[in-house]
Amino acid sequence: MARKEYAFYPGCSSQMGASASNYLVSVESMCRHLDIKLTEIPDWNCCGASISYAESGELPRHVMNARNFALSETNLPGQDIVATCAACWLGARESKERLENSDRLMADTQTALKEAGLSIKAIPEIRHMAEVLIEDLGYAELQRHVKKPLEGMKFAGYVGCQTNRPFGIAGESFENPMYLDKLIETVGGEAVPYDQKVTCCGGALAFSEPEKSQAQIKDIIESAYDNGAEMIVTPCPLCQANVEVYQGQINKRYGTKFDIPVLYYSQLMTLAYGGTAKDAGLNGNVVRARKLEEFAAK
Amino acid sequence: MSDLNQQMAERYKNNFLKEIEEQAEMGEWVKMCMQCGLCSGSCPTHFHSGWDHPPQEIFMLIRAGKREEVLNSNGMYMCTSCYNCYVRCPRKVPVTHVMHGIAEYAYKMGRAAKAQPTMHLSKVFWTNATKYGRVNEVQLTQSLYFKDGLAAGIKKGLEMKDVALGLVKAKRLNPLEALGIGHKCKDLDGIHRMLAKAYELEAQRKGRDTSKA
Amino acid sequence: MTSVVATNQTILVVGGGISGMTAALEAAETGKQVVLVERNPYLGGRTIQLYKYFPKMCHPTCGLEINLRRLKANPRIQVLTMAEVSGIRGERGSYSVSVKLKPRYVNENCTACGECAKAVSTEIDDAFNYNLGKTKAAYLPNDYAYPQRYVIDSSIVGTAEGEAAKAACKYGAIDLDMREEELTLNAGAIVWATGWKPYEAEKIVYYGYDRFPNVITNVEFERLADPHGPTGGRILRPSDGKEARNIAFIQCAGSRDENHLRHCSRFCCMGSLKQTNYVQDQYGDAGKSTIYYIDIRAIDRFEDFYAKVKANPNVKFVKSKVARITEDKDGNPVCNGVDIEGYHRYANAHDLVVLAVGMEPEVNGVSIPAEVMSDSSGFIMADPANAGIFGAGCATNALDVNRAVQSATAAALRAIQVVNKVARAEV
Amino acid sequence: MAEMKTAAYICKGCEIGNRVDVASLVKVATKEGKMALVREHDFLCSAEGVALINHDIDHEGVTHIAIGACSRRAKTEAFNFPSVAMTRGNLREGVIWIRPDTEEARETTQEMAEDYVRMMCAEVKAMKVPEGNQKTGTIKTVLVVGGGLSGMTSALEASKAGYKVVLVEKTGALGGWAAKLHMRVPTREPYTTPEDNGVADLVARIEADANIKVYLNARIAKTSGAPGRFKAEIAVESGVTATEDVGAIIQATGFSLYDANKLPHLGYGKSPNVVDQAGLEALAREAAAAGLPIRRPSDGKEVKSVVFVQCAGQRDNTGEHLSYCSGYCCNASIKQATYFKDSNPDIDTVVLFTDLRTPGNGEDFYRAAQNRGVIFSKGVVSEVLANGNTCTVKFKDLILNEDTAAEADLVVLATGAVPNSGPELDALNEAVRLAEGGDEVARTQVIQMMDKSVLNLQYRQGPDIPHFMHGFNDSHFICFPYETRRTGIYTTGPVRRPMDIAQAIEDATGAAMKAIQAVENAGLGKAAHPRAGDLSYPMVRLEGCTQCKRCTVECPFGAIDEDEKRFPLFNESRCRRCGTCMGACPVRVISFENYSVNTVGAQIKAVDVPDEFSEKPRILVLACENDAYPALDMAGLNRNAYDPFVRVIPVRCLGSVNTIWITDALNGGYDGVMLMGCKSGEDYQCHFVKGSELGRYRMSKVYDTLKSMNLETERLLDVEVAITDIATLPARINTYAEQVKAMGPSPFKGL
Repeated sequence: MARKEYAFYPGCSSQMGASASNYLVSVESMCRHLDIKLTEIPDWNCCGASISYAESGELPRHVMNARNFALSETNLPGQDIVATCAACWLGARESKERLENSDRLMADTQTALKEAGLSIKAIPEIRHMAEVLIEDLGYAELQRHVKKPLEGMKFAGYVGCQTNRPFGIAGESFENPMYLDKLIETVGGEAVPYDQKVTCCGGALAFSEPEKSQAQIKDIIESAYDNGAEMIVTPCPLCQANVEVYQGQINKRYGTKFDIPVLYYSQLMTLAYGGTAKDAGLNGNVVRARKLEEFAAK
Repeated sequence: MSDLNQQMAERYKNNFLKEIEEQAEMGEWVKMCMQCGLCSGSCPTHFHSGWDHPPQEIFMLIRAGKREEVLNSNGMYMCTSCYNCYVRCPRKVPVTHVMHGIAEYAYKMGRAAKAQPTMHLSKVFWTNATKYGRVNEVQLTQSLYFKDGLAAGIKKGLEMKDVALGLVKAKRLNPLEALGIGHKCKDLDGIHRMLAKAYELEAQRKGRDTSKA
Repeated sequence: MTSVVATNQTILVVGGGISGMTAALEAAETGKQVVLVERNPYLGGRTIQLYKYFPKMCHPTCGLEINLRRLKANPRIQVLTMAEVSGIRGERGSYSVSVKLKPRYVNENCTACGECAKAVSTEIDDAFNYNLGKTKAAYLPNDYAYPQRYVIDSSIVGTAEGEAAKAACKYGAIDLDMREEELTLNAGAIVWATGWKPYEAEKIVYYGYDRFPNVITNVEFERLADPHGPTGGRILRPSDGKEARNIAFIQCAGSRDENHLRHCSRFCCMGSLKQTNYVQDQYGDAGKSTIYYIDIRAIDRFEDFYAKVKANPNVKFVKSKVARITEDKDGNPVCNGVDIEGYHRYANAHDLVVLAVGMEPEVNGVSIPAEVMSDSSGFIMADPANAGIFGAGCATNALDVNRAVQSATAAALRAIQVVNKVARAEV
Repeated sequence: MAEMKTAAYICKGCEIGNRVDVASLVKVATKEGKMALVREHDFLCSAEGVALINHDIDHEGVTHIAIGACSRRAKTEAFNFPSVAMTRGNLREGVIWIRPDTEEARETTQEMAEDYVRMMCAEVKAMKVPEGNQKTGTIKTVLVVGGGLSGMTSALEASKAGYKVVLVEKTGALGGWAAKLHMRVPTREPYTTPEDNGVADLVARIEADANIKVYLNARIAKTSGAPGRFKAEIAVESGVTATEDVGAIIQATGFSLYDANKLPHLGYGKSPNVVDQAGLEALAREAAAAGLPIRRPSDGKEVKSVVFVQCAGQRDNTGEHLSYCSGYCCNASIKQATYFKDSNPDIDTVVLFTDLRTPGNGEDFYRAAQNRGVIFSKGVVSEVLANGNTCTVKFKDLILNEDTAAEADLVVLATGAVPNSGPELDALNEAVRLAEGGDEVARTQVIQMMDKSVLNLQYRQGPDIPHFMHGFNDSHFICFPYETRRTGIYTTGPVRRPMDIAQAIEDATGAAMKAIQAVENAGLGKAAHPRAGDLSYPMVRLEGCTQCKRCTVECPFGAIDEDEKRFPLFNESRCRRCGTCMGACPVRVISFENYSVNTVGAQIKAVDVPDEFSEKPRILVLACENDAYPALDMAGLNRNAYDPFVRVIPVRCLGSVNTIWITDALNGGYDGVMLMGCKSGEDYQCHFVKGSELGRYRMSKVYDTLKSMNLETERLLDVEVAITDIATLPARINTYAEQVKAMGPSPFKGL
């Protein structure tokens, strides 16, 4: 299969030393195995995420994304932009849609961009890494590279919200998307069915309304446990962080004994493709995925 | 009442729907709601106590011209941006964005008490993100903790120390960021000029005279 | 080989449900030649899969009996069952129509004596009961089936079972060598009465129709309530056969929804109001119904019926589009949502949930001759350019039985206008 | 006609041959049935069996055939011999399928079969092949009363099919309600924008149509006759009276708005700025004509805010106003709201409703109106206050759950439709009765009511079509929406049922269909629905008539008048062949060629009634052929066994049951009689409307006779049967049979 090239938009959380740095590590390893070339968009900026709505307003938010479009287009012409963070993908893609459907918004955006010496001709496609894997490579290709299938391991594929709604992966239902389960099975793992697959983790409310958010996270983890999952897998940095790092607090609050690793699909794939624990960024997991560490060591 | 708020209240007299349609992002969708309640029922936070009006009710209040009740509502800030309502709405109303739009407008009208944590987060997040062009997670969390003053901040910090330590151990939190060292864009000036222009244009587009505000 | 006599003064009616039968009968009783083409092995369509009609709570099969008597008494109607129109050529006044006939493997010798069924043990899904039950692979589709003639399911043709059925027939009625045949016939005008199908409930994923056994559709509920249905008329829930005494009816399941059906399907409100009577009749005060609705659309005198149901203390109305159905530990479906009259959240467990699914044109997703024009929802509309083809009944819009018959009667006249013109020209 | 030659055929197929002794059935047919020709056959419905029968008809001169095989409802394509009198003995569904195949059952099963053979032989001998009514009218012109949208549509559609039409309109112009509309609700995709009201086009087409003759300023002064030969006297304002011969009539007299003056609490009459929907249309037309925006009546200022109040005086449970929903008003208000929004988007336009009812694609129109900025609020209006040039609409907002109010320049009340359907006949006839008794008040009432008459039918039962519900002339039948109780006269449009324009167009076309069908069949002497095509018709021996008038009063379709000598005057083409007259006649002078007191009486007598010691009671079942008889058939199909002592005779309708059959049966030693008829009363199922009700009323009298005969009244049982009682009916038969056995044999046995 010919090498595939993309303009890479890691986003704030997926930088070295940031909350999803292990996501970045595993994505890079995974892409090496799959012969995908990611070139970071030079000097990319924050997408604004969903949470900035109250302060940012309309135009400034779109302008921030537009800047990334312009940079990508100028420096990496003809390449699709690939985001690993669900919020980045959603924010960028929404801006693309809005700009392309409103001449006025586009005009104002160009005016603002000019201040940074930039301008937009055509906005590249905005893709999520999961889309790239499924649509550009396909499950068969993804399976072809498996060296060490994750046999006998049970995962709860936690899709969450923003890779799923409002855009979602083509051909998937909003209420019961299957792509993450398929990815898990592609690398030899078992995807357990459970009913919190697309329940919201609370997103940014994890910071502002922790008790609300943590109540939701509890439901998610509980359901994963009840259905026999040993680990949770997600495509979204915020989902990953929220579901992983608050387990201690939830245990305090509800007297539960949660201790379930929460991983990225890219971590599983890296391991299945023969990568080391380090390649997969397992050291970046707050709740250690011991079973996987042992598996990687074998 | 902020001056801007006065401006708007006067301009739109008793036509609050029109005010929302012109001022709030996606506000033009409010009229399309048929009051089926699917959005409210689909909202993950609707099961929790403590919020006054769900989306479909906010829409009805707007149509009923209840400006104060809507602008002072905390309903909009309960949105987790999960987009359940958005994809289910039988009238294809982009509920999530409409709620964000109303929230932004209420906030710009000087409503929703500083205490409203999500609104505060929104403000902090955007300021933080635009200051360096990228989010500085440490400063972000700090400013969240200390919003209620130093003592509360430290207390919160201690509550959260396990979480923080875990992240630090996992190299997913860089304490140095506290000093502003770490992630930032190169062309910060460009970004700030660009944003300044954007704010200016936005004010023009919405006919908001921000000079007084 | 099936033989059909048809000329340019013949009216072809496609679809043998109540609309098609009506159009055919009204035309024939006015002296016209009619060919009636039906896909099923029997006439009557979806109406006879209903237990009762609103608002009279009378039985659809009563009207069917009368229509069948009219049909039997009328030599001008030729009926083709298990037949589908595969192509239309020509123009108003002179169409040439090709019709595909599926093999029934049973000829006109059949006396409906039932010996073949006795000889067969293979069971197949009972389509007449929306597959809620099973039937023999040699079967009479229902008690009212016309033609009153058995059908051999193709699955046993070429098997020992098939041969056993054949051997059991004393009258040489079973012909396992029947093949699909295509015949071409003339027609001056065509009435398209292919009716409707229930919207596919699994598409409304948050109601979990395909995940929860105790979430069923309104058409399936009709079969449950019917004494000749799979449960002998007892309202039992599929998961465990427990009596379903506390039943939720969810309106606009698919209708009035731009993500599903844009239109209002018109019959579902009355349908659910009617079905609360089934619950009341069967369980008395122990039977509880809850209707979750957006607007109750009980138009004209149906309002009287609505008023009666509203007065029943065992029926509750909640203004809300249910947002999500979950299942509790005991397998009870739980309706989650917000009652928006005053904003009350609820999570109500019921024994059974009935989705009042809407009407979709039967021809949606089916390839029909291009000459038949349909609107953006797939409903048939008269094509002024090719004005010899007319829609009738629910093929033209979401209608209740009464309005469907009205529409079919109108369609019959439109067809007659065409063939009368042909006749005048030929005289 | 050639003299009678009878033949009986016994089929041995479908196990009949194995279950009963066919040889002795043949003997019964020959010896007791006195059939000239008797044949048995292994497979009578086969091509060969049918050929055999045809051969006998063609070469043996057989004129009357009795077929002992399956039910008369089965194998109708095979057993179809229109040239001869035919009856069917139900040996399959009626005997072997409802009896267990056991040794002990064998004897009674055989007796059952033999009785049915006796019965079919007796019946066929009493039958004739209907010749068809000769006194038919062959006029094919259609009269349409009412020149509104429905009437015009009916006229044009009938004409398009090649029929002449006479169109009578009471006002000076065609167009009716639709002509008052500024625009109409969209009838085609995308269903977003109001359309032209369409009247001009229809009027132009009518004027250009040589087939259509129009009378304006005209009313129907008199209608006499019957389908195929109606005579209509048309009184024109000018004083001229024209007479038209027509074959069928379509009544399309439309509706009037419910009188808003009855709604003072909603401000009507208190402020000129409160109007009904007609008032708003007038304002809109006025404005459009002047090229100005819609202005409020009080001071001519442009309307800046308008509130629409739905269900004004409708869906009312206090009994004061209309209890029903008029169906079209929600879309009509949406349409009117768009008048405002399309002229000036800044006009505040609010629709207050409790349930918004926009079925089908009305949903698109609703959505389009929201998109225009029309505000829809779910609320109940308590009152409308007039204050100067504006109004205050007080209502409870059901979503926000609070009492609130809206200010408006203009308030539009959606008051709904009241049909123009003529006087209610029962009330009228009662008033007439009193008036004839010299009651002056009643006399004036009669005059007032007659003034409202639409058709002025010269019918014994009254001048108009009986009302159904809420004064509408609808059919009670869900499967047969056009069936009125006056043959050859059809109602259409909003007089039949509340309906919108799109539906009215469809309805009017359907009504034209029925009218055309009526004239065609009347010309051929054929019956109309439900016995469509039936050539038999009631014949009366006037010499025996006692002028008791029961037939003229009871006929559910008002087919029978009285001649000057007060004898019943039958109008065959008005008749639906239900036989209610025959059942009603105390002196039994009314009969049909193939269905008469005799055809049934002979069967009753033919049954072999064992003596009181045999412990073999006989129970006569008279079953309605529409529902009860099919139910019994299907009981057979499902092999649901029932008592072997019943003998079932199908009847056209319970209404056709003459009491003599009951008394004869009981006198003849039957131990019980079961009547099976359709539901009567409010939600009646009888396809002859009143047949089963009248039959039941009649039977209630028989109980006195029973007492006078010293018989237990339980020996006669009337059961209401639905076609679906497939499993329950056998059970009810068995229970009754036990009851009868318990009573012991009838004292009349062997007398």
